[in-house]
Amino acid sequence: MLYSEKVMDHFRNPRNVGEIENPDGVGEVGNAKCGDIMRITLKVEDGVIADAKFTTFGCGSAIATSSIATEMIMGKPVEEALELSNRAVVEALDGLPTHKIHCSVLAEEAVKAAVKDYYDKNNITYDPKIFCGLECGSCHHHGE
Amino acid sequence: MLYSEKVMDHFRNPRNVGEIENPDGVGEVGNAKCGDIMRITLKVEDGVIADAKFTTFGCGSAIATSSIATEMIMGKPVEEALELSNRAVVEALDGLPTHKIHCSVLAEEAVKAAVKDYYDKNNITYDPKIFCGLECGSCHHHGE
Amino acid sequence: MIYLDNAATTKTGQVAQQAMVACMEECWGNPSSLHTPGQRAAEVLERAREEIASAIGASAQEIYFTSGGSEADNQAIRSAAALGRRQGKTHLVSTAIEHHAVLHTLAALEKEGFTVTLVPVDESGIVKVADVEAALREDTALVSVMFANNEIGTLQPVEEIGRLCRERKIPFHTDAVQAVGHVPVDVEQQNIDLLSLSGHKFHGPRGVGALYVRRGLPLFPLIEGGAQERGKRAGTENTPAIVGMAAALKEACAHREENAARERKLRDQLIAGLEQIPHSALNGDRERRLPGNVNFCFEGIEGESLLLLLDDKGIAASSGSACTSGSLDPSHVLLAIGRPHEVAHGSLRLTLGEETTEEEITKTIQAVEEVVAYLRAMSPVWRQLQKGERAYVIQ
Amino acid sequence: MIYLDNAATTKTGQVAQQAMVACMEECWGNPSSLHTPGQRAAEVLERAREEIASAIGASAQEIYFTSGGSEADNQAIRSAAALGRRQGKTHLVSTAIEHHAVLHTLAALEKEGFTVTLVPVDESGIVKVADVEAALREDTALVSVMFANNEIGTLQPVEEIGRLCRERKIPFHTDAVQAVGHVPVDVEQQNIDLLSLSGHKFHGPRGVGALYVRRGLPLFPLIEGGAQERGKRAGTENTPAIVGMAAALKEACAHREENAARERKLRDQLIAGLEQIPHSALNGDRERRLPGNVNFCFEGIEGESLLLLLDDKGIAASSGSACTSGSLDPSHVLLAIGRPHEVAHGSLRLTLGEETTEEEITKTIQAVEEVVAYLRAMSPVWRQLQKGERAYVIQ
Ligand SMILES: Cc1ncc(COP(=O)(O)O)c(C=O)c1O
Ligand SMILES: Cc1ncc(COP(=O)(O)O)c(C=O)c1O
Repeated sequence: MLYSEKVMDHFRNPRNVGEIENPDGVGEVGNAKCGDIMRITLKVEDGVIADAKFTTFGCGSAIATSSIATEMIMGKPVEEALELSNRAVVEALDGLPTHKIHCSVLAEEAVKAAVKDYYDKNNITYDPKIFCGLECGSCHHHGE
Repeated sequence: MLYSEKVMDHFRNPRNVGEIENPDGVGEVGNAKCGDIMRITLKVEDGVIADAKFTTFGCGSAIATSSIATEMIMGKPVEEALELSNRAVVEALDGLPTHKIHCSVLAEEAVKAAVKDYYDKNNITYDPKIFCGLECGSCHHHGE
Repeated sequence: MIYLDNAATTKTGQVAQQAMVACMEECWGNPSSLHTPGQRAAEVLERAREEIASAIGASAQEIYFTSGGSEADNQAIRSAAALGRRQGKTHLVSTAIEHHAVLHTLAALEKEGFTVTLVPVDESGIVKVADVEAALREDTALVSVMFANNEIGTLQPVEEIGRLCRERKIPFHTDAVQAVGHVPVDVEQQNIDLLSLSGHKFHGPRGVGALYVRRGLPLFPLIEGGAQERGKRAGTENTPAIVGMAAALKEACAHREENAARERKLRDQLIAGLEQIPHSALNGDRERRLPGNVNFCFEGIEGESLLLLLDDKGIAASSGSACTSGSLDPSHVLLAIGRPHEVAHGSLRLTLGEETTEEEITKTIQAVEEVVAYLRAMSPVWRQLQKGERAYVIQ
Repeated sequence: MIYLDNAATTKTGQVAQQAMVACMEECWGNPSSLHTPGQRAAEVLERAREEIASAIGASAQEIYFTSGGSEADNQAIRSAAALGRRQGKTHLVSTAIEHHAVLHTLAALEKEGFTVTLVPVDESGIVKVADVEAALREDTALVSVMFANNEIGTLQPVEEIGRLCRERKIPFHTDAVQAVGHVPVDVEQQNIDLLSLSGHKFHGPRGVGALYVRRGLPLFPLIEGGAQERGKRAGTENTPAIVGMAAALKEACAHREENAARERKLRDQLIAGLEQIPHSALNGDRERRLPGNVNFCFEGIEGESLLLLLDDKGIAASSGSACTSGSLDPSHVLLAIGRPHEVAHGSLRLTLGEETTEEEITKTIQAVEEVVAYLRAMSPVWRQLQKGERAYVIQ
């Protein structure tokens, strides 16, 4: 198979699908032109991610990476969520095909964007460098 | 099959193999370098070919064309034998593969060379033009 | 399993398999060998050549066997380009919707100094004859227009384009890989000089194809070596596969009309069913398309996840063409017919075969409806469309 | 029928046939398709890649499937040449006894501006390592030396030549079409960077082969199009044939030593028998040759008539190589080992297989004796030799 069983499980039974009403943070990355958009909404309580939901327009691995990313950050302090790397997402899914690695990058970026939104909304100061690169989108990962 | 049944018959059961002792005419054409040599010996009685024999070093169609050529000239006046064309040989054999047509040319030339030899030995005058081309051998037919 | 990916490949039929096995058992000699087993193989090889030729209105000496459609395309184009170069002609004309075997060969030639004009197609996916005509130049060495498109199934005006080329003595190639065995193909009537076909698209074996080259048109080898195929294609002849391909094509042509009629009916049912899905659109012309081809775009979702979920429901489909599955770019064909990127990503190709049943079509419509609805429910794009935050591309 | 033309082609074995049929029945999807039938095919394809790789000491990612030995040779050489050209290196080194798939590709490259050095071989048909070394230049882009010759069966000093090339960082290609499955081949140990193999030489199917390319060495496509074979070889993968080839090679390697020992014994019996014929000579080295190869010249006769008469006696043999049968020129290999034209025309190749029996060898010796005597009796050349009007070339 193209995808590991773990990917297929998260694709077939995605966790945390949906949109949190009145979220504390929203991150949307990617663009429809490139074929993937991920949107993550967060509920933060006492600096901890109490709930995370996603919606995704994209391929099987885009759905699976969003799904597992929401699982991986759930219950964690927001600073820890920020440390979620695309590599950790790939590992948690037992690997991704090379040309699908960009989906894990997108998932990392969606989480970061949601946390940034939470920081911004709550006037929490941060080193802007940690969000560096977010605005570039991921189209350049597409080998265009 | 590469060869017609007629070719295979003359190849498998060649007619008139051998060398006439004290022949009235001998023709040898081709060369070993090119992979075919045909030698035809004639017995001429009253201007008619009373016997013809051949030996051939060469491929299946070289043997078959020599065989049928001796059959075709047998019992004919020498002038008629001179008219044996390679095309007639090819037709009599129900065709030859393109890259084997040169064998029929060789058979025609072998007959002509033998008749020329007969003419020369008997001081019979002839228009040298009819033997034009004989000396060139057949190597140039080999696509070299 | 409901197999609706016959454009990607067809199952090798019993007719072809039996011909192959018989050949491997009885006629397995090397056709270039002079001994009996070799000559027996040479005979079946030449008989197969005659059968393939007669299926497209050609004569046997005009058929060269290759390892498939891609090789045939590469050789046809490279050979015509080489011929053109000798005559000082370095302009090549083709269309925007060709298979990559054509497009990538053209791109390689562009790097080698050729100029390539890719004629656009209209929104129904058909190239205009006048556009091709306008593209022709004094130094045009080749026109290559596919017979039937592999993604959206559109049939191109090959005969008319062939006529244009004939009048101007420009070699005309058509990639007929998707057409042969499915729609009438006749090189004489359709003014074709070079034609590519591939065995596995009509229930023949994989890894074998043929290139038709009109008598008198020079052909240069792509693969050099032994004197096989009259010196134009080296390599020990793949007799079993060639014989299998000939048997399959004979069978396909014998039942072509009835198969096409059946498929066309089911195809139209499938199209009608899928059109019920809101914000969906058929890609390609409704009439001038392959009997078995259905191709849709669904707004707000992406194709791969669509086909993976259909696969879970026992339906084998494709999004774009099989051989571009490693790529992340949307189909160049859908872009060429004017679909914007975001919609081009959401395409689904369903290609029917002789075995497809009405029941399968009904089930497929149902399954696609469900899956599209499910994916839209988790798509942020769909939400935006519904909330009016984004404009629908497909009404 | 006594089949002694295994160098031309082998019968596709039961192991390979069954693997092919199973694949056509069970795993016939397009490996590039994402659905279950496609992915099932992709799996067997990758398993076959691993099997082929392990048979030659390579890793799976270093194997690219092709349509046979000729294509692999063409691609290896053209790719190395293209790489060389980018680096300003336009000198190619090979030997005088290569297969035409190599020689003709080199000739084509010569026309495109490359310089080719063909190193000669000694009278036993083996290239001297020192001669190859002497041919190397600063701008040498490739060395291509065949593993085993297809006509006279000689084994070349591949490992040593590979070492030379490795030291100088020159890519080294070997055409191992006749070697793989018959003698030990290990790309690591033998310092090989590019290697061609072909399925039908070891009881695998026709029309399929592989090119090994050492990791890190760039490879350019010969056939452009889809993204198959990691973008290096377009065309829907011929899974059934690939799987059949892998099965056959596994089988061949499993029994390689015992088969080789049997064949070597029979080969030496055959050589001993044929040497009894006056004015006959073995072509190629007595020891360093393929286990199944016997090649003789017989003075005073021509090869085609010899093999046609052997065929009449139920023995399938060849003269020169199968794929040059359309040519009238004597074998370039026999000329390269110093046989004069007239003797080179009188060659006979007998190539044994696993099925060859001692009884067949005895019969063959008898038959060759008879046929040679018969043809000599009708050969004017032989008469001249016997009468002393011409000098014997073979004593
Ligand atoms: C040494 C050698 N190289 C290359 C080839 C070509 O292989 P194929 O016929 O599979 O193209 C052959 C046999 O035909 C061969 O013996
Ligand atoms: C239109 C078209 N051309 C060429 C090809 C390539 O054929 P093959 O896979 O036999 O090389 C295909 C299918 O893959 C096709 O659909």
